Amino acid sequence: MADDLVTTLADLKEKEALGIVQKRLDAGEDPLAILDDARRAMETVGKRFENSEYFIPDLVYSGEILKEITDLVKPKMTKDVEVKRLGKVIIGTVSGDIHDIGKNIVTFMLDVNGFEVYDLGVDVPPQQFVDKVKETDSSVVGLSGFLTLAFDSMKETVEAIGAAGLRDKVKVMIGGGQMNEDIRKYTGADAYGANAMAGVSLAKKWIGDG
Amino acid sequence: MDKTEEKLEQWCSAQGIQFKDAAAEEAYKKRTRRLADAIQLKVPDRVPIAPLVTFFAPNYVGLTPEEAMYDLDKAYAAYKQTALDFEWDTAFSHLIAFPGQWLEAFDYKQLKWPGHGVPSNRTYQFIEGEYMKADEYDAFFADPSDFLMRTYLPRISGVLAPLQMLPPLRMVLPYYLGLMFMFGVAGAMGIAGALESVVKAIDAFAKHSASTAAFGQELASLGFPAIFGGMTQAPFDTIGDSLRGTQGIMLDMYRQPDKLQKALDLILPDAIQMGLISASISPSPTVFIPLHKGPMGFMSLEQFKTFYWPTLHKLMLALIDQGLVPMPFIEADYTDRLEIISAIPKGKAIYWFERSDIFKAKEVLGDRVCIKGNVPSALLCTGTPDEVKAYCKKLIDVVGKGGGLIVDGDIGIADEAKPENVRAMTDFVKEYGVYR
Amino acid sequence: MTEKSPQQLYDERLKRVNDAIQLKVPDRVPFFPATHLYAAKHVGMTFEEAFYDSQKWSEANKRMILDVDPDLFFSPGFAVFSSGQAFEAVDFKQIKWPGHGVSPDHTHQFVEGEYMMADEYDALLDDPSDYAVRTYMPRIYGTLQPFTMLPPLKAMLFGYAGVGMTALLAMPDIARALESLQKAGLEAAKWSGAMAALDAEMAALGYPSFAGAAVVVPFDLVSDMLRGMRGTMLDMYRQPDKLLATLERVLPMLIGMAVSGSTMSGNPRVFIALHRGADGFMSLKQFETFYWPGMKALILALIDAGLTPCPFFEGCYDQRLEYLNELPKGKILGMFDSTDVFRAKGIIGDTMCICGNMPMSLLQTGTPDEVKDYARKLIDVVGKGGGFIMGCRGVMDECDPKLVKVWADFTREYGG
Amino acid sequence: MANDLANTLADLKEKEALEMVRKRLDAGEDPLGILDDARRGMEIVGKRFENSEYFIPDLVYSGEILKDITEMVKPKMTKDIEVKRLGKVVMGTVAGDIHDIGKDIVVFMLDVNGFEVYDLGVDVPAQEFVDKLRETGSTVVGLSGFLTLAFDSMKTTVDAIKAAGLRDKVKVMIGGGQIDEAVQRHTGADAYGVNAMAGVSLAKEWLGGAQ
Repeated sequence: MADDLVTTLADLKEKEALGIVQKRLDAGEDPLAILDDARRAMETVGKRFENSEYFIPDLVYSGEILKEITDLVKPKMTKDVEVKRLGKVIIGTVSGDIHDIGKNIVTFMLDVNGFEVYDLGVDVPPQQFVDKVKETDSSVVGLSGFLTLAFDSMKETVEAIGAAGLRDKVKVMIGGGQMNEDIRKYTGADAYGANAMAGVSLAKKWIGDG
Repeated sequence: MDKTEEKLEQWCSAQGIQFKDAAAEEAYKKRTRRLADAIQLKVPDRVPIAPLVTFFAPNYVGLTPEEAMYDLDKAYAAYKQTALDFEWDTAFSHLIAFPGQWLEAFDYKQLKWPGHGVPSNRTYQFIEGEYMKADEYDAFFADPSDFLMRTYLPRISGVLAPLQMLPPLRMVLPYYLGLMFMFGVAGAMGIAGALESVVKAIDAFAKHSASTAAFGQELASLGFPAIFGGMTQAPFDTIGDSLRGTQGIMLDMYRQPDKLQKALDLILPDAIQMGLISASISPSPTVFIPLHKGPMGFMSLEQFKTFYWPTLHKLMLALIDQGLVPMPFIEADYTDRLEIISAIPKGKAIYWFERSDIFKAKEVLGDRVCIKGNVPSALLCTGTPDEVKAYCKKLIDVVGKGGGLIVDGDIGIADEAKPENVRAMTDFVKEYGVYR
Repeated sequence: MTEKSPQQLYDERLKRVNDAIQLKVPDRVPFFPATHLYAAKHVGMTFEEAFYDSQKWSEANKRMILDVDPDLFFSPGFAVFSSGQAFEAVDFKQIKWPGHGVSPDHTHQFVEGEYMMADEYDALLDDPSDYAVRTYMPRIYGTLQPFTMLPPLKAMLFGYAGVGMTALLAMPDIARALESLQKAGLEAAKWSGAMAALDAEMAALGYPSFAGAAVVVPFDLVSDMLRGMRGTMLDMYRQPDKLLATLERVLPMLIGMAVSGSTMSGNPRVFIALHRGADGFMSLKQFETFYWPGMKALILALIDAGLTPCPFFEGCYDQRLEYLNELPKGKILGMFDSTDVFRAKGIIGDTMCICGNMPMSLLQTGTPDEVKDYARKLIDVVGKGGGFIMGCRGVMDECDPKLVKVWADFTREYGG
Repeated sequence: MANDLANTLADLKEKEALEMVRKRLDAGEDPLGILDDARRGMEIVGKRFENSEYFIPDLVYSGEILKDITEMVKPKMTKDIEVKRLGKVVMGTVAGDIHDIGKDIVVFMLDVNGFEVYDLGVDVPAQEFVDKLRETGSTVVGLSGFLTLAFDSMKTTVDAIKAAGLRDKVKVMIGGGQIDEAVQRHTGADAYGVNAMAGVSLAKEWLGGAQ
């Protein structure tokens, strides 16, 4: 039964998955167990994305199904779900750029891989990254950008982190659009990730994956 | 002579163009011939360089994107100076530096632009959104233009919001009954006021269009053919960009694939029309098709084959059928779908690659289509002239072998590209790209 | 006895009419003359003035209604549905109106034509509003001819390229066309406002108006406005499927039009002029296939929406009366032209209220006695047991005011 | 074979009828023979209309098929077809009225019943009727009208015929819309026809040709 939800959700069978959740709730099962299964399913989705079996539409769709499951389960919950997290990552699309598709994928993948992700959204000024690092004490920052204007915004963000005296406490990774190794050098970031999986690997390398 | 050849020959003949002098005429004819040869996979005299330019031109002359979008004459001068300084094989006008007055008068919601949501020194950006909701397909099918007029336009333009109070336009069909109804409502709702704003907006855009048309004429008279003649979109992108949004269209592939498919088929004839109409006013037979939502990662190969490619394929074939040369800008990475997109008649299209493995593309597609690209923006913005030259050398050596290459940046010339790098790219191609 | 207030009179008249519609016996036979342009003749002005001068036209109607004293009056805005100024502003081709194609003393007339070609069904079905704007409107409004140059309206969806298409709207020809449309819209709104004001004034004086909306059945929409009579007839043989698909497609639009029109006016009676379904215009089999389904569905939908359909059965329906019994009882006001209403009473008398069929010839060229005799027969036979409203066979444009008075007085006296 | 075309046309089988014509032309048959069959087919259509088996759409459709046949046959014709006609009738919708449906049916029925019909169209001024009667020597005129304004136009037309001194030479029939005996008396016409068949009967009565 438990396995059922994991595979059905991972296989993106929306109706079946929701049916299973409804049945389990009706049977009085612990909502937390259901959410845990769902989380495991999302991990599978992430794996499949990594292996190029799944693509962005699958992430989007699985996210939608997960949202529906959460909506079903939430009213029955008496205590908050607590998941052990590997570590904290701040992520955002840099100043001047409002593209969010790439950033959202990285957020998704970091999340299903067990990280606590602080997503600052798009067009994020350097100071906001700095403030969030201070506030959360995160040790990894991911800068996303699609347009070529992001080259400079990333550079400015890394510099702002430096000016705040945080440069040696955090690792900065960049990615998206036209980014590559050359741009990493230009911006002074620690690493460039060619895709979301690379971002996850970097985070694991820097934070350790428990 | 097939239709493509006929059109290209017509282009090369430079008929109807008033040249400044004989040198300009010779240069124009040489350039069009060079491009026509590359398109038809013949060996031209040298590798053509035909970059698309967005805000690099204003940046290059020290104008902000905001100024370029609000001052038509300054924009004109900036793009002209850029074209004359670099002397590429084509010229590109300030066509996509949309007039700010137009966007303002329409209270346009789908873009943020310099001074309106983005800083004055930045390019405009599209605002993703579900401009058509998941349950609105049927309304769209029942009367597409009515949906656009009364639902879509009010969503993308504040000024056009009163349109939602109009009765459907199809109501004019029932004779004076409909007429009376429509006029009465229109009058009562103060559509007239909105109309004035619209007239103002349209006027701003018309001035802009006239200015870019004049630009095309002047640059042609100076020897520079236009980079493309017409423009259209892949049906999947039209539905995804303009209506359903990225997230919406992705969900539709699972939840309502039949409706999505129907919408794609419905819009295809219009996509073809767009290409034909827009190209009909230019001597250049190329049709620019920016592709957005079909690359690796954005969908599986299977989804690409099912949803993206069929209507794009039909679109390109329909354009080729009329002798036009489709020029898809293949954004992001298509390396795993090169075989699929190779199903295209030989020597009749230009594939402009961004991040695909362009060298592999040469292997797979080199004997079918002319390849355009792809000097990385990263290099142009942050690299050195030597690095740029090294990349261009490899491009010319490998992709340019035996013809069939047009050099451009991966996304055109990046807005923030360093002029010395662009200079290096230009000079190097002109020198090293000569076929001997 | 104290004089009745206008409100009381209004209620009394409406109850009289509603009793008849509900097939009950009213206090006396209700009187509904389809005056149309008759007010002009009644006061001695030209039809042309009626089309161009809303004030004169309103005053003429007010005077005429007070003289004739009907239980339902035919709203002047239904006769002159918009002003000559509005028509001129868009160079309206589908009608000739007094002083503009027909004599200043003659009624407006529809110009029969193939406004949609035989091979255009798909275009209409695929994108009705686009078809309306780029193909149909340029054909019926001379000033909108430039709309034929527009790209498909769906072009606006095509990103930057679509945006570029809006520049076409600034072409001087297109701009002029839009201006003419705007001008016509303002003129039409002005006219509609004046007509609505008159309806309100008459209501305050105690007179309910006949209908608040008008609509046509699907077949007539295609036959009148689109394919023309000849084209539609050929389509019944050559492309029946496309014709049927179109009939189905336009039905919801017609229902919507009628319902919103009624909502706006607050009057539940919906006028439905039936044109091309009469005896002779098609076989019973064709009637059953092409005409009746849409007509029935429209009528049922209106009843469902709480409205009162008022079909005018132009021509003769003697062969088709049985079909009408499929409709709900006591919900419809049926106006009849040359149908044998004396026979019809026995067939559909339990289904719908019958209104009509005083011959126009008598009201125009007859004698007072002839008028009375016919009216008496109508009241005796068709009015028996209620469910009857005194009316005439067509519109009263040329009627003799003296005979109209005879008719009105006699109906009130004898119909008590 | 000959019978076939008349009946196929009469049964409104468009494709089959045109196919037959094509075959007969290819076989070198006399075009006049084909047209004569078609004419007989149209007569059957007229009969069926008279018997209420056929209705206006059938008349319109048969007319279309006949037009197609004539277009196919015409190029092969060497001499004009000559049909014996029973007599001449002038037809028109009277001044001020542009409705032509009823008038067209009467024209059709008179034609298939062997009359030479001069169709003046719609909104025809009184004088034009007079002129046509003089020109053709017709002795029957049919006035059609749909609107009530036609009552007076018809009267004006009959008066004009009288003023031209032709009243005793021609018979006037009227019909359409709201027309009835009362209107006939008002206009001074000789007869009122309730439908197209009545018009044909009147013409036959006045011109002869009743079989």
